[in-house]
Amino acid sequence: MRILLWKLWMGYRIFGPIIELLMAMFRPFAVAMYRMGGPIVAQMAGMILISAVVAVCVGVWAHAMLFGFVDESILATAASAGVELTGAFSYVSPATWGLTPSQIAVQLQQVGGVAANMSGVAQYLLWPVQFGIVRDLVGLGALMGLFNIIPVYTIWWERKVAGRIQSRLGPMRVGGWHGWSQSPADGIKLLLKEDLIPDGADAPLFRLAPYFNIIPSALAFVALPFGATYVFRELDVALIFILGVLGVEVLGVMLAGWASNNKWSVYGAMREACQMVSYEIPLGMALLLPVVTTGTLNLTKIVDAQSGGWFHWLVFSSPFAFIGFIAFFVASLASCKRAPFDLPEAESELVAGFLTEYSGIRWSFFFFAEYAAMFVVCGLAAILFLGGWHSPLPASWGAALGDAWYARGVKGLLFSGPVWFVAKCVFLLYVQIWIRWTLPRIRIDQVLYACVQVLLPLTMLMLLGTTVWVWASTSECETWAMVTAITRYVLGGIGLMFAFAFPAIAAYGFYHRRAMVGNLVQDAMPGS
Amino acid sequence: MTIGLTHYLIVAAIMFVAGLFTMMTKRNAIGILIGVELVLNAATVNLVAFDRYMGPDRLDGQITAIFVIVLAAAEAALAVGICINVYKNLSTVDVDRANSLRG
Amino acid sequence: MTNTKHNLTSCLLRLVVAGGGVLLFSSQAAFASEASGVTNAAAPGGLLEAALFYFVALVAVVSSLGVCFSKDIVRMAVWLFGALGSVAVMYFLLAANFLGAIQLIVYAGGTLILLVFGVMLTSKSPWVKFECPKIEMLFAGIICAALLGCLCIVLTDATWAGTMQVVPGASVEAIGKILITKYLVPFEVAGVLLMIVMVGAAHLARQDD
Amino acid sequence: MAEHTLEIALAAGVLSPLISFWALVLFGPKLGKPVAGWFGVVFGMGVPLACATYVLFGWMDAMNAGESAALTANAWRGTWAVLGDVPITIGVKLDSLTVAMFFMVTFIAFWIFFFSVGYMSGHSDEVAGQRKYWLFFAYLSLFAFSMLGLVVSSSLVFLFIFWELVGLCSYLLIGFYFDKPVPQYAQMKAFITNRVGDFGFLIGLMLVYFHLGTVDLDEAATVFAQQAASGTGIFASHFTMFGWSLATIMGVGLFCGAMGKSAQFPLHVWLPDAMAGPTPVSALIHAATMVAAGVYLVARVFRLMTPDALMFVSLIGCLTLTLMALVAVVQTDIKKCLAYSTLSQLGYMIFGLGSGAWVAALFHLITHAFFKAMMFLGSGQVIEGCHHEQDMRKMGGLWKKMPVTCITFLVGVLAIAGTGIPGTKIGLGGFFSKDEILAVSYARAFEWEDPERFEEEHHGDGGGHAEVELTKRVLLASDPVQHDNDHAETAHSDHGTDSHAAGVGRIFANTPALPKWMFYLALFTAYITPFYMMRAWWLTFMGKPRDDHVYEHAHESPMMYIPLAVLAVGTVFASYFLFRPLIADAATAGSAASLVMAIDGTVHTPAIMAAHHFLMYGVGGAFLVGFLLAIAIYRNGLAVGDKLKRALAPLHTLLENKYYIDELYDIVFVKGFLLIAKIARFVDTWIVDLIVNLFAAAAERFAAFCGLILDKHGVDGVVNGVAKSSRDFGHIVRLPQTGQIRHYILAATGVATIVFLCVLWASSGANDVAMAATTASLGR
Repeated sequence: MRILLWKLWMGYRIFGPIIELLMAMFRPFAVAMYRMGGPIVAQMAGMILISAVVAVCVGVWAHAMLFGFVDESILATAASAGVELTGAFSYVSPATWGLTPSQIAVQLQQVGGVAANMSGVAQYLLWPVQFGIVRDLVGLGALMGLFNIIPVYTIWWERKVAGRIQSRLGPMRVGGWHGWSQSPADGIKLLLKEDLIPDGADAPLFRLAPYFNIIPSALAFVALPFGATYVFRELDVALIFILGVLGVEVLGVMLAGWASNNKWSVYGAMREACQMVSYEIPLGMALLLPVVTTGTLNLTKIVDAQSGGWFHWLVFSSPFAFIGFIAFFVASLASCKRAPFDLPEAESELVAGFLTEYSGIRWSFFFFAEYAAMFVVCGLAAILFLGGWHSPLPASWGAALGDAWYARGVKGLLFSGPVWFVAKCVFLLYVQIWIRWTLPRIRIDQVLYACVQVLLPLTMLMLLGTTVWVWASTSECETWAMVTAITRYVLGGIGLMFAFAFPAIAAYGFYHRRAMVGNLVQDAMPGS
Repeated sequence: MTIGLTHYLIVAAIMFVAGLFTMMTKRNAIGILIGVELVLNAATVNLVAFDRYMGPDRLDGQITAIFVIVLAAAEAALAVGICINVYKNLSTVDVDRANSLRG
Repeated sequence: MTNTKHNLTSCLLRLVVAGGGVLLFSSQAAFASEASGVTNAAAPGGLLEAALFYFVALVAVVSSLGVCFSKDIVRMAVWLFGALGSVAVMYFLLAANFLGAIQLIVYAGGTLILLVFGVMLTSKSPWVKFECPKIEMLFAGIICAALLGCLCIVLTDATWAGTMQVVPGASVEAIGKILITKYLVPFEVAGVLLMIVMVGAAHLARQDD
Repeated sequence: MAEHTLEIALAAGVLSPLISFWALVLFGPKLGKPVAGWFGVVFGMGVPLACATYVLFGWMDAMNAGESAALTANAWRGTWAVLGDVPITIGVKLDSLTVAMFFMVTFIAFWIFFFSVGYMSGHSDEVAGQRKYWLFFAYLSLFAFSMLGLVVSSSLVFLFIFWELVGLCSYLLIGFYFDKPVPQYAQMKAFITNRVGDFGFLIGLMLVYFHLGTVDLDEAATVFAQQAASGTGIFASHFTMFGWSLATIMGVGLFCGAMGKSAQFPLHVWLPDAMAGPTPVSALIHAATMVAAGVYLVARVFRLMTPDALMFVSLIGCLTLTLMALVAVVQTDIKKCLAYSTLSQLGYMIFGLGSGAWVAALFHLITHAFFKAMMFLGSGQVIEGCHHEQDMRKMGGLWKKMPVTCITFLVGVLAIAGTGIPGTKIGLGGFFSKDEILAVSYARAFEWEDPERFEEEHHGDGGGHAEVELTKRVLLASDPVQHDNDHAETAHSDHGTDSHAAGVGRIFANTPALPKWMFYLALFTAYITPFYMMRAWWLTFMGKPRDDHVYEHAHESPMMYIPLAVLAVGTVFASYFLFRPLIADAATAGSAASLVMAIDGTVHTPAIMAAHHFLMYGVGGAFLVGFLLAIAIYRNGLAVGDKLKRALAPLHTLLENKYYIDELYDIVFVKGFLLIAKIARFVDTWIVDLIVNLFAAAAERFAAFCGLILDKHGVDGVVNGVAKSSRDFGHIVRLPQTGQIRHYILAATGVATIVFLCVLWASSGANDVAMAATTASLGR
C-alpha cells in the first residue's frame, strides 16, 4: 500500500508539472487558434450552430438506435439458444451473454436486413457496444456533455428571449450569429476570474457549498431517461431518487448563504429553505398523480404506459391530471428558484441573495446547477405527463412502416426517440423562461400563501381525484370507460388547440413585430 | 472481499457510538439533536442489514426502518420547534442554561 | 496569473472528482437494479460492490467522527449530511432502493434542512460555540471507546441464527402492499402521529400574543 | 340498461353535495349572497334530485322487467381495507329501500334548500354578516352528502362514518346562530346525547366485527343466520348482561345508535332543544331526514336482531310515542309542539319496527317525512312572517294573512292525524301507514301467544299469494342460552317449535301481557295525535287574532310557500302508490333470513284481517274525535284551555316540564358530580382538617413545652448536626442530578457499558460470547 501511494506521489511529482506546462503552452495556442478561426467561425456561425444541433439530434438518435439494436440482438440470440432473458436490457453487463462478432453479423443480416458484405465492418464496430463498461463510458460522456451544454445554451437562450420580450436584441456580438458563443465566452471569463473568499467567511463551507449544488443536479441525470433504451441507470425508484437528489440542492444554497457571513446571503438562504421545504410537498403530491395512474416509480415504465400518441399522454388522462400538471409545473418553478419564485436571489432586494459573495467559477457552478435542475424538472414533466419520448403522432402510423432497418430509423426519429424528449424539454424550458420575463417576483408571504393555501390543497384534491379516477377505471364498467374516453378526447382537444394556437400567436407576433415595439403587446393584438 | 452482515453492523456500531458521543459532549441543543439522528440512522442501517441477510422474503426490517425514518422526521420537527421556543425564552440554545427545572 | 492558474487546475480537478462521484454512484446503482428483478452479472459480493462498500463505509465513519469532533454546529450538520448520504448509498447496496431514496428525501432534503434552519434561527452570531468541560469529554471518550470495543468484539465473534443468505431485494410494490395490509395499523398510527406533530409544531412555532 | 349505471348515478348524487360543500367553503365568499344559495340549491340538491329521479325511474323499469334482484345482487362493492382478517367493505346498497329513501331525501331536501334561499336572505346577516350565508349552504350541502352517503352505504363501517358526519352537521347547524347562548347549549346537548347513543352503536359494530367477521350488511345477516342455526359464533358465547345474551346485546347496541339519532325515549331530550336552530334545519334534519336515519338503521340491521332485542326496540318506541304525544298536548311554542309530535311519530316507527311491521314503519317514515317537513316549513313561514314570534298563544286568525300556509299546514295536520275513510282506500299518507303499524302490532300482540296457529294461518291460508312470501320467517329461534334453558321444559323439539315458544324472548317471556299493553298505548296515542295537531293549527290560524302586533306584521312570501305547496301535493298523492310498493319490494330482502318476524300488514290473513276490522271500528274515527275535541276546546280562544289547565294542574305541570327528565339528568349527572365534589370538600374541611388541626394544636402545645427546655440546648445540637450531615449527603447525592441531559446519557451509557463488559467477562470462551451476543441481539 505504501509503495503504491509512493508511486502515485512520484507520478504526480513527475507528470504534474508536465501537464501544467502543457496546459500553459496550450493557452496561448488556444488564443491564437481563436484569433485565426474566429472570423471564419463568425461567418459560418449560423450554419455551424444549426448543423451542430442537427448533428447532436442525429447522433443521439443513432446512438439510441444502435444500442437498441444490440440489445435486441442479445435477446434474439439468447432466445435462439433457449435462454430467457427478461427485464430492461439496455445496460446489462454481458458477462453471461456476450455476443461474438459473428453472432452480431448473423443478427445484422436477420434483424437488420443488412447485406452480408456490408456487415463485415459493422460487426466489429458493434461488438464493443454490448459491454456495460463501454456503454457506461459512452453514457458518462454524453451525460457530462449534456450537463455542460444544456446550462450554457439555456443561459444564452434565456438572454435572447429576455431581450426579445423587452424589445431589444440580447447578446449579438460574441461568436457572430446572434451572439451564439456568448455563454462559452462568459464561461471562460468566469474560469479566469479570481476566486474570492470574504473575510470572516467560513472558508471550507464556502468552498464546499457549490458542490452541494452541482453534484446533485448532475446525479439527477443518472436516473433521467432520454429514451426507452437511453437511460444511464434504470432505477425502480427513479422518480423519488430524482426528487431526493434535487432536494439536496437546498443544502448547498443554505450553506452558501450561511458561510458567506453576509446578511443578504443568510436572508436568501432562509427564504430558500422556507420555499423549498414547503414546495417539495405539493411537488411530491403532483408527482404522485402519474405514479398512482401507472402504478410504478420507474420512469421508463411510466412512459411506456403513455405510448400511442397525443391522446394517450397522461396529462389528458383525467381532469385531475390536467390540473395536476399545471400544479406540478408551478411547484417545479419554485423548486428551481425560478421567477416568480426567485426569492433566494432576488437581485432587487437582496443584492443577489445567497450568491452575493460568490464570484468566478463557484458562482457559475450555482448557475450550472440551476439550469441543469430546470432541465431535469422539465424532463420529469415531459416524462410524467407529456408522454416522454413518444411523439404525438399515433403509433399505428409507425407500425405501418414495417420493421426494416430504415423503417426503424424513421420510427426512432419520428415516433419515439430521445429527440422528442429533448424537444419537449426545450419547449417547457422556453415556457419557464417566458414566465420569468413576464411575471413579477412575488413576496415571500405570497409565496408561502400560494403554497400552503392554494397549491397544497389543490394537489391534495387532485391526488384524491386521481385515486378515485384510477380506482373507478379498474371497475371495467362500460359507462365509465366511455366517460374516460370522452374526457381524454376533450382534454386532448384542448391541448391540441393550445398546441396549434401557440405557434400561430408566435407567428403573428413575429410578423407584426415592428408594430409591437414600443407598444403594449395587447394593443397590437387582433381585436384590440 | 464478500461483504457480509458484520461489515454493516460494525459501520453502524461506529456511527451509533459517534452519535452517543455527540449527545454526550455537545452543549448546543441542536447538536444533541444531530447526535440523535446519527444514532437513529445507525439503528436503521442495522435493521435493513438484518432484513437483507436474515429475513428471507420478509420486509419487516425495511418497514420498521421506514417507521423509524418517519418518527425521526417528526421528532426533528418538534425538537427544532422546542429549540426555537427555548431560544425565545432564554436567548440561547445552550442546554446548560436551560436548567429551570433542575432539582 | 498565478491565481488564475491555481483556479483552473483546481477547478478541473474538482470536476474530475465530481465525475468520479457520478461514476461511483452509477456503479452502485447497477447493484440496485437487481431489486427490480433485472438480471445482473455483477452479483452481490463482487469486487465492485466490496470497493464501493469500503468507500461508503469510510465516508460514513469519517463523517460520523466529524460530527463528534467538530465544534461548529453548521459543520456538524454538513458532516451529518455525509453520514446520511453514505447511509443512503448503503441502503442501495443492501438492495433497499426505496429506503435509499426515502432517506435522501426525508433526511437530506427535509430533516437536515430543518436542522440547519433551526441553527440559523437560534444563533446570535455565526460563530457562537459552547464548549463542554474537558473532563466530560474525557469520560465520554473512555465510555464510548469501551462500548465500541465491546460491540466490535461481540459483532466479530457472533454467529448469527439466520440463514445468512442474501435475499433478493423487494420491489416498491411489495413494500407498499405490506405497508397497507400487514402493517396497516402502525401505518395509520404513524399518520396520526404526523398529524399530531404537525399541530404540535405549529403550536410551538406560534407567535406569542 | 348498462351495468352499474344506477350505482354511478347514486354515487354522483352523493358526491355532488360534497363538491358543492368544498366549492362553497373555498369560493363561498366570492359567490356572494344570492348566488351562493342558488349554487347550493343546484349542486347541493338539484343534481342529486336529478340523479334520484333517474334512479327511481330506472329502478321502476327494472322492477317491472324483473331485473331488480339481479341489480341488487350485482351492486358494486369492493374492499376498502383489510383489518386483521376482516375486510372492510365499501359499496352501494342498491335495493328498493335505498331508492325510495334516496328519492325521498333528495326530494324533500331540494325543496327545503329552495325554501332556505328565501329564509336565509332575511336571517343570515344576524350573526356574522354575509359570511354566514354561504356557510349555511355549505353545511347543508355537507349534511346532504353525509345523509345520502348513509342511505347508499352497504357496509356498516361506512354507515357509521356517515352517521357521525350527519351528527356533526346537526351539531354545526343547530348552533348556527352561535352568538346566542341557547343554540350553543342546544348544539352541545344534541352532540353529547348523540354520543351516548353512538357509543352503543360502536359496541354493536365491534361485536359485529369480531363475531360475525364482516361488516357488509348482507353478509353479516347471512353469517348471523348461519350462526343462529348452528349455535356457533356469537351464539356460542355464554356472556350475558341484564339477562341478555351477546347476540341480543349486539342488536340492542346497534339500536342504541338509532335511539340517539332518532331521539328515542331516554335520549330524546336533545330534539326539542334542537329547535333553536334555523327552521329549515329543523325541517330537514330534525323532522324529515336525520332523525329518520335511526329508523333506517334499525330497518337495515333488522336481520341482526334477536327477539329479545326487538322487544326492547318495541318497548322503547312505545314509551316514546306515548310520552311525547302527551307532552305535545301542552306545548305552546309552535316549533316545540311539532318537535314533540315528531318524537311521537318516530316512536311509532320504532314501535312498528319492534313489532315486526317493517314495511309499515318505513312507509310511515316516508309519509311522515313529507308532511312533517311541510309543517315545519309552514311553521318557519309563520315564525318568519310574525317577526320571530313562536308562541301560539299570541297568534290566531292568521289564515287571512297566510292562506297558502294555512291550507298546506292543514293538509299536514290531516295527514298526520291519519284522516281517511275507514274501510276504503281513500285517505292521506298517515292513514295507511299508521293503520298498518297498529294492525301489525295488534296481530303481534294477540296472535303471537300461539305462534303455531299464527304460522298455520300465515302459511295455510295464503299459500297461493305471492305476497305471503313476504311474511315468511325462516327462523324463530331464540338465543341458544335461552334455548338450553327452555329445552328441558318444552319437550317437543322436532319442528323447532320450542324456540317458537321462546320467540318473545327471555326477559320478556315473563311478561306476556307487555305487547298487549304496548298496543293499547299506541292505540290511545292515535287519539291524542289529532288532538294536539288540530290544537296547534287552530291556535295558529283560526279564531281571532290575539296579538295585534303579530297580526299586523304577518305575511308570506312566494319563495317560501312554493316548497310548501309542492310538499303538500307530494303528501296527498305520491306516497301510497309510489313508495308503498317500493318498500314492500324491499321487505323481501330486508327481513329475509332473520331471527325475527316481519309481518306485512296488507296480507290478508285472518289475523291481520281481524286487526283491520278491529281498527276500523276502534280508531277509524279517531281523527274526528281528536279534531272535534280540539276545536271544541279552542274554538273561542284560550279560555276553555286555561280552565282545563287549572283543573288538571298537576298533570299539566308534569307534562309542561316534560316529566322532569331534563331536571333528572341535571340532578343525576350534573348535580351528582357537584354533590360528590361537595362531599369530598366536606370531608376535607371538617374531618381531615379537623384531625390535622387537632394534631397541630397538640403538637404546638407539646412543642411549646419542650422547645424552651429541651430543644434549645440538648436537641438542637443533635438535630443541627443531623441536618448538616444530611444536607451534605444531599449535596453529594444531588451531584449527578445536574439537569444536563448529556450527563444522564453519559451515566446511562456508562452503566450499560459496564454491564456489557461484565457479561463479556463472565462468559468465558469465544463461543459463549457469541451465543450470548446472539441471544442478546436477537432477543431469543
